[in-house]
Amino acid sequence: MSTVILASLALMSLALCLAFVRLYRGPSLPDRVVALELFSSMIVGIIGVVAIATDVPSLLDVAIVMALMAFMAAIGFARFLERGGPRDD
Amino acid sequence: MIGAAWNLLLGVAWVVLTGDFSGRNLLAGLAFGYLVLALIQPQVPALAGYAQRLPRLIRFVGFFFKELLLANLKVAFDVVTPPWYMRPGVIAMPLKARSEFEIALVANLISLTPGTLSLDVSDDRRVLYIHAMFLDDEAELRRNLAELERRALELFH
Amino acid sequence: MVRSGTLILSVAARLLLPLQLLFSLFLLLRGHDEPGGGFIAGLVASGAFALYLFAYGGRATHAMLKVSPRDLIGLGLTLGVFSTLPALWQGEPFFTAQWWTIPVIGFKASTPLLFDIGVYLVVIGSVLTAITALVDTDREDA
Amino acid sequence: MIEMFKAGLILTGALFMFLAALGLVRLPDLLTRMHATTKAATLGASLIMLAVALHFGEVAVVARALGVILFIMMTAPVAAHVIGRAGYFVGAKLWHGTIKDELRPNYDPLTHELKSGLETDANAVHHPRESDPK
Amino acid sequence: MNVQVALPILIPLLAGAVSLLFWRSRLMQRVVAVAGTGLLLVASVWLLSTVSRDGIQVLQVGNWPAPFGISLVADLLGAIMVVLTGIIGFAVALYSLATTGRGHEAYGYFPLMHLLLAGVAGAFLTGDIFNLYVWFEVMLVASFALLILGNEKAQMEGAIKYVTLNLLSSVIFLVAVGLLYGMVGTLNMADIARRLASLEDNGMADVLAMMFMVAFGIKAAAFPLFFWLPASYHTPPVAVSALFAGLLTKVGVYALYRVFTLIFHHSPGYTHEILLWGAGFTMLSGVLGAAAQFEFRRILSFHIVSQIGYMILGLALFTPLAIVGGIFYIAHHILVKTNLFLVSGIVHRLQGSYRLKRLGGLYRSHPWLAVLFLVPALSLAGMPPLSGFFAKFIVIRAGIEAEAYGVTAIALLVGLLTLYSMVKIWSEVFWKAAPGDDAAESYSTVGQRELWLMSLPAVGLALCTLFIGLNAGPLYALAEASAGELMAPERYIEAVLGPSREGSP
Amino acid sequence: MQLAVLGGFVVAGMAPLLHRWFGARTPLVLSLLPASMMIWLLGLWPVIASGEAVLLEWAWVPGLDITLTFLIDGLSWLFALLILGIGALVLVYTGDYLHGHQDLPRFLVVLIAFMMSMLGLVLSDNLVTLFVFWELTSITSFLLIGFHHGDLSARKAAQQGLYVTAGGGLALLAGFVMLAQAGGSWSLAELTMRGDALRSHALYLPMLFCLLVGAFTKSAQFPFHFWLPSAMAAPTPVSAYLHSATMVKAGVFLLARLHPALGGTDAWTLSLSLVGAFTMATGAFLAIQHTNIKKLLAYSTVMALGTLTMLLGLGTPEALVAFVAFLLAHSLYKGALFMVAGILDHETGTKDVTHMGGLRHVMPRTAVVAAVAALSLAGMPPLLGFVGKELMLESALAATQYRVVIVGLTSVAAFLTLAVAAIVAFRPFYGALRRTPRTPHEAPPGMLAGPALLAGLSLLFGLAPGWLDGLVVATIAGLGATDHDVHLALWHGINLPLVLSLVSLALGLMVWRRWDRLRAHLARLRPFMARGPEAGYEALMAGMVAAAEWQTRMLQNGHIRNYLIVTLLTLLGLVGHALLFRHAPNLNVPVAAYPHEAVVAGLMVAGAVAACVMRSRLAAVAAVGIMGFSVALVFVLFSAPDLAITQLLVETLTVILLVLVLFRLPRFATLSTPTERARDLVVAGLSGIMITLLMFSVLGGERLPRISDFLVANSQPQGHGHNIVNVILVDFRALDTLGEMFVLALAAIGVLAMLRFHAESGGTAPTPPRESENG
Amino acid sequence: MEPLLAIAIGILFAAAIYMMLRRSIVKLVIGLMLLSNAANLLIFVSAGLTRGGPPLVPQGLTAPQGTVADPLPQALVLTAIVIAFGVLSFAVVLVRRAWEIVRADDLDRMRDTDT
Ligand code: NA
Ligand code: NA
Repeated sequence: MSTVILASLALMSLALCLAFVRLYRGPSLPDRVVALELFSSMIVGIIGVVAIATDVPSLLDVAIVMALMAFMAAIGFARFLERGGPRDD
Repeated sequence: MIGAAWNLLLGVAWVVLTGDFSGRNLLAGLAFGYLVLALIQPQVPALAGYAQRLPRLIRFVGFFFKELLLANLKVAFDVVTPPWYMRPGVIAMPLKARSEFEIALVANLISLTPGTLSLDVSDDRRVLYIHAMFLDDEAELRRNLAELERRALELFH
Repeated sequence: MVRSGTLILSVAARLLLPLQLLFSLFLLLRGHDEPGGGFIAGLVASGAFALYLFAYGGRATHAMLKVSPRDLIGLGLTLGVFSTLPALWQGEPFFTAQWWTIPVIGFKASTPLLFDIGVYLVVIGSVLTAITALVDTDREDA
Repeated sequence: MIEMFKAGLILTGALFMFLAALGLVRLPDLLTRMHATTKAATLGASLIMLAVALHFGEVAVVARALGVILFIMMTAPVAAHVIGRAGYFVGAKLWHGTIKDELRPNYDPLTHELKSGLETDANAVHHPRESDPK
Repeated sequence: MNVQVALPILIPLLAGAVSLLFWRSRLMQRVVAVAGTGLLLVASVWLLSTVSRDGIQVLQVGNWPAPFGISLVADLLGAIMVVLTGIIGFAVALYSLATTGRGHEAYGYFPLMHLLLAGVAGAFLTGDIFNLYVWFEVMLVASFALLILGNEKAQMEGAIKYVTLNLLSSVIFLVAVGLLYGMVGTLNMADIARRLASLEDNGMADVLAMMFMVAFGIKAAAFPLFFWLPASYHTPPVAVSALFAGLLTKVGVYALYRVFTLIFHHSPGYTHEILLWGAGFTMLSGVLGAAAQFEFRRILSFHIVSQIGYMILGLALFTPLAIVGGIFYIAHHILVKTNLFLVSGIVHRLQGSYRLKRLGGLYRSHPWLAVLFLVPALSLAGMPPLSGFFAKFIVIRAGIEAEAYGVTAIALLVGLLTLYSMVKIWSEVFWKAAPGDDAAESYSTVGQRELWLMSLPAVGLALCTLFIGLNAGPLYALAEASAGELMAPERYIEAVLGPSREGSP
Repeated sequence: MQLAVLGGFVVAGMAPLLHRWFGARTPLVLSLLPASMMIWLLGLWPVIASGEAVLLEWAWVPGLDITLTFLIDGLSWLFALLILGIGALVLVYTGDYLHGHQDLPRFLVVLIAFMMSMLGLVLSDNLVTLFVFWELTSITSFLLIGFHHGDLSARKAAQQGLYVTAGGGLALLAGFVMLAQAGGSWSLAELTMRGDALRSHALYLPMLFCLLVGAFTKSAQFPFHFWLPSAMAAPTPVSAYLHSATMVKAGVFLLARLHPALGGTDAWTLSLSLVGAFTMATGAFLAIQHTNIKKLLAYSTVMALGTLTMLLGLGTPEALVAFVAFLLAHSLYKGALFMVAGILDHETGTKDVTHMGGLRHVMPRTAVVAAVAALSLAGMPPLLGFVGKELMLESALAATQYRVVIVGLTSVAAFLTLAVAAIVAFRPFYGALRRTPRTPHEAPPGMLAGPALLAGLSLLFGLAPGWLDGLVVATIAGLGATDHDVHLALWHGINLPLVLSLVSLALGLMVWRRWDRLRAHLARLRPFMARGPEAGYEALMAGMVAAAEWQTRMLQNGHIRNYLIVTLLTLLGLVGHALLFRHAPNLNVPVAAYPHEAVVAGLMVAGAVAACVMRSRLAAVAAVGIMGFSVALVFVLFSAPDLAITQLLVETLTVILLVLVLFRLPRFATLSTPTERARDLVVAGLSGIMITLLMFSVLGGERLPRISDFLVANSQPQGHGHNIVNVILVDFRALDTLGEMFVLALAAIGVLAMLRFHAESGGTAPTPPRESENG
Repeated sequence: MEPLLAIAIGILFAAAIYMMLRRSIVKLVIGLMLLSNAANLLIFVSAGLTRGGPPLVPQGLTAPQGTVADPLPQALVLTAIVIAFGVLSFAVVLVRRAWEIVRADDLDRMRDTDT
């Protein structure tokens, strides 16, 4: 793999870790959901880079599904909050 | 909408007629269809304004990406540098958009632009509440938002 | 309970639903050649309906669906089982794939495709059955 | 040349992703964090998808890459809006440096009514929307 | 073309699908219930007769050659098990007509029943280890749904334990299958057997054998993995209990038989020795568990555990006669245990309780019911001349001939303790006078037609028990032939894969 | 004959039907069954007398060498005759005793079945068949003893009898299997001819032990004697039948049957003669402590059974002769006495002899019958009992080992028996007439006929014992003593046995006289007696239940985590042991990973661990989401796009589901103690290590070619698909997918049922499905 | 990469089991989720990993060029994922209903059926 690819993957891996840190630290549920949401967006990016690196366009299908469906989790969490679920839970 | 449907129909017809079922050919068919529609547009009232939308759309996309990039850099700068330059706050933005679809479009575009985030629409749909990150020049911000709304709404008129 | 029901989400759901459904059909039909297939397609479609459900509630979703999700389950399962049988008629072990070419459009129909459609329906039916039931009970107690 | 451009896109995209994550960790309250994440990530992913489109150059792949961009653009703001809104209304604390809040005074936490502040008495009443559950 | 191998799976699947499709029509559900299970019985008998006439039947699903696709294989053991499935399915379906409430029917009682049967039949007939996992899951999830049908408190509590422990078992099974595939690169059980035999180092085979043993041990409710069973089997509607009691754990036992005769039979000194210990403890702990209970169905549930011990004992002794005994035991147990649960249901219907303290006087008021209880109960305790006697006798004879005196002594003792439990029930429910005089009153609320419908399958099963007892020859011959097949796994392997090729892995 | 026996069972089953036709006369009608069979048997006398055995062959379960073959020789002929003869009398007696009783039909069913079982038992040639009938007698007698099932004591007695005899039966089964294994045959006829091989076989002692346990329990030998008196809860005809002719003698019969095959060794002689003698004395000693007439008789039965066992143990031809004579005598007088006891009970309404007196005035015929039978019991000339007793004493005196003990115990038993006879037969009838709960009348003829006939036979054979010579010869031939000349006589001259008899007569009369005071003295022994075998039995049962409860508390304690821990420890133990000792784990697997891959793996772990440690439920859900997304990334990185998509979708839907559900659930709470957490951590950690080791073993081990090579090569050409995974799913392994879609559907139905089915509808009450309203 | 993932999977199992041993029913469910994910991953990894070669046959060809990942474990895992999804959905709702009916989050208070 080329340096560019590796560097970008490393950068995004680091980003994933940062997102995880936020998810772990919270403090409130919306913060965590934002972290999860970011996580899924970054996966789209990683998939793109990996698709380039491996020359496998089929991976884009994964990215499409991710782009189209992953936000549903956030919607679910929001629904929980709206219906009175405690935000620090 | 009718225009888009016709365009699609023509594209598909092209594909069937040429017997080449590749995506490239469909694209070509859509392009030809667009041209044809642009030609006949003056005669058909239902198609009014259809042909103009494409260039507008392209211009809008360009504008939008520019905004996206610039504002992102601004936020990024603030994130990277230790002190906070931001002056966040929630402002109410009066809406020109009326239909649900338009309001949603505007709100989402605003959300996509860094520095602004649509929080909610008032019950009477006249105001969009926005969380903004840089309120140091509120007037400028409001101007920019209004410009964005204008350009977005233009796409449908 | 806080402010709920948002215009933006509703519009998004209305826009995304056809898009997601179309995409799911796309995944279903070309699943034999590219990533996709009945399960994945079914899950995407159920996600789409779930979004609609969140935005508009159970009744509206029922009204839009026209059929009960339970019917989809039964239909999908029956289709799945029946798709294994044509082989018997040909004197081959059950589940042996049968391929036909539909003359005019040149579309390749096959029992695996029928089977995959069955899977698709079952997935949609099952997920929706579960989610609508959950949302309904939520509404009852709220 | 194209390779260089591609590399630039990829790296910029990755960088934006990283910045988004950094912002998520660094920024002081929910709403400001969301500013960092939604947009930067969208931009990052879009840039990378453009690189993908360039890299493969086939119609089918380009269409898919653009599709990804389109879908992200469609879903990300909706998610952001829904979370931000929920977070705001359930009382996520705003950063102490927040300079104004024009929403709070117009919101009635008991009836969950949100006024525009532009109402006359006549139009202040709630009128049903298309999206209301029937 | 041997379509009969697939029919016992297809029929209940289709029946389940159709009755799900017509979930609004109560009549349709009931018609399909009887027709589906009846057809299943017919098909399974057809299969058994084919297998016993023509030998092992193999169906390559999808027409893919053997190790590559999924093979359905019906050897005698599988065919016998399928016939038993058919019998139990039909009996329970009839019984359910009288006992199942509208609510249960509206929420899928009959489709669940069909699919449970399909899962069970699939597990008995598949020749593919992963496919076995899939059928296990079909059966399991169907049983989950049946278990909670009714939403009562006890059901929920029982179901949590049932679900958790069974899921753990599934995961262990799945992990073992994954590791096995990583090792030998195939999923077809015959192929696995052939390839494992060719491996230089058998140590890993033993390790995997242990995983399968635990996974199936949980399903079979062997010691000390049985907790889920007594925690849950007494909670669902009685027809469901009966179905579970007859079939579910036996699928685990069947899987043990299959795997430890076909695949892991190279170091019996290790694997089967462990099974032997397991068998002993299973018998003993199950029967002791029952001794502490004073509730009809709980007693019966614990006895399932102890009887599982006998079945495993047959496998663990690993002599032809022992395997015969095990198979005989399985067949006998399925009929008898189901029947006992059915009878407990009739008792419950008459007197409204399963607790021994609150029952009584039925010998006086319903002598026929007393006989109906006594036949399977004594059979369960191994009393002659009922089916259980021969089952126990063969196992014990095999135990003594294999010089496994300790475990044989346990087996004998457990027989006595089983008798103790059955006598306890008999004495409390039938002999003791009814506590209070509400027995007659509740009797009047049970319709004659309903009672008939409930008794019919019980009588049928009792006749089966009696028939096997009085005429044990045919079943013995069948079990003997089946044990012959199991002790010579090459026959199975060749039937599935064809004759061994030189140099093949 | 087999047909007759099996037919007998059918007749038994039809008894209720017959009762509808014949009413109260049913027992009489039914008595024709044993009577006709008896006549058939009597017809065999010429063959039997010639010392031949009749073998009636009949196949049953050929694969297991089980046949329904009947072996009729002198021994089984005699027993069969007694069973049928007394059976017929008991039936006649029942007709009056249970006249108009509502449960008479049931009683007859069981009684006939019992009779047939007993008959089958003595006639069977095959060990298994014998065992079948053996167990049948246990069950039927259980039902008979528990006839008055409304009484707790009757139920308990029935259970006790069953547990003891069935427990012994199990030992017997083991013994039979060993016997057959050692002797190479299941046929008694053949086994009796292989005595030498059997006696020298390595399994001889365990086999003998098992068989003796079986026989002793059935025949109420010490220390299993206690069940028999409890069994007096049965209606009197049953007691009579059980104790005189039948069930209790089954054990004795078996010992006799096996005598030629197994007898003659020291082990045999010692165990039988000592146990028998001890039982004798115990029975007699216990008898005199009771005032209940049936208990008195029952203990005297114990005593008699001890005698028979002892005689078999002694095993000399003389002892065998004594065995036959005593057996016959006992059957006759004990049958008669029980029936008399039944008459007394029936007429007076009490079973306590101390409450009776002077009954000879109201029921003189009964008194006569009782007296005759009792004299035989007492071993008084000129009754058959005397002949038996003299022969017995003679044999005891001839014992070669432990002679003193045997003779001593025998003598004690003899005088105590005499006392019993006096108590039973004289006390109720003599003295002043006493008031009893019911006003006594002379017994009806049906009830008196049986005892009278039996007593008459006692007298007849006592007067002319020589008539029995042929029978005795034939019988002891069945016992292995062939060519032995037998001359039974009433008068043997004055010899040591006679002296002993006279001594015991004196002692016995003394005991009888001072019985009331003696009982009072003996009552002081109660605490000591309370520690006898019956207490042992009770303690055993209580201990068993206690053990059961303890086990339930320990194992099935309702704590799901204990269940999980036990299950996991089992897995760890078994797999861990195999992994460490059957296989050398290969830890040398090369690591080749890119940094981002390692990060993804790390995040996966981090997500999982975070899910464990986070305090908030939804945070945990989000962490699970991170883990799920990371898993999806692993699938992306390692060429599994379909999997990645599925994983992402499933993860998303799972999160939605969880969020929908968790809304209603309470928050996390820390419920475990630190110790528990540490324990759980250890179990979890060990499990994790085991999994890792397993994976290393597989990854670093030998790898065989994959079947998937075929799938890859054929997916397009034959499966017409480019996505190989999908071709596998819908074609190569479509059956898996079929099952899987059903799983999904089932789960959905389950969910629906849980959420919509309302418990308050009770399940049986109709609950209209709610969907039909809006669907 | 396989050894790293083997270790990671080991930790996943450990985490799953630890959660299943908690007394809170919600944690039990989370444990089950972790468990099934870990098992799926185990199948995937045990069969060996391949980078950059998804089991797809390029259009116009009859077989893939170069090595592709083993498609069979992928199909198995896919099946297993879906099954686990169904089962876990059931378990999740079961937990909720159990809580509603028994009114206890604490598994220690769900002992009636056994004792
Ligand atoms: Na199970
Ligand atoms: Na069971």
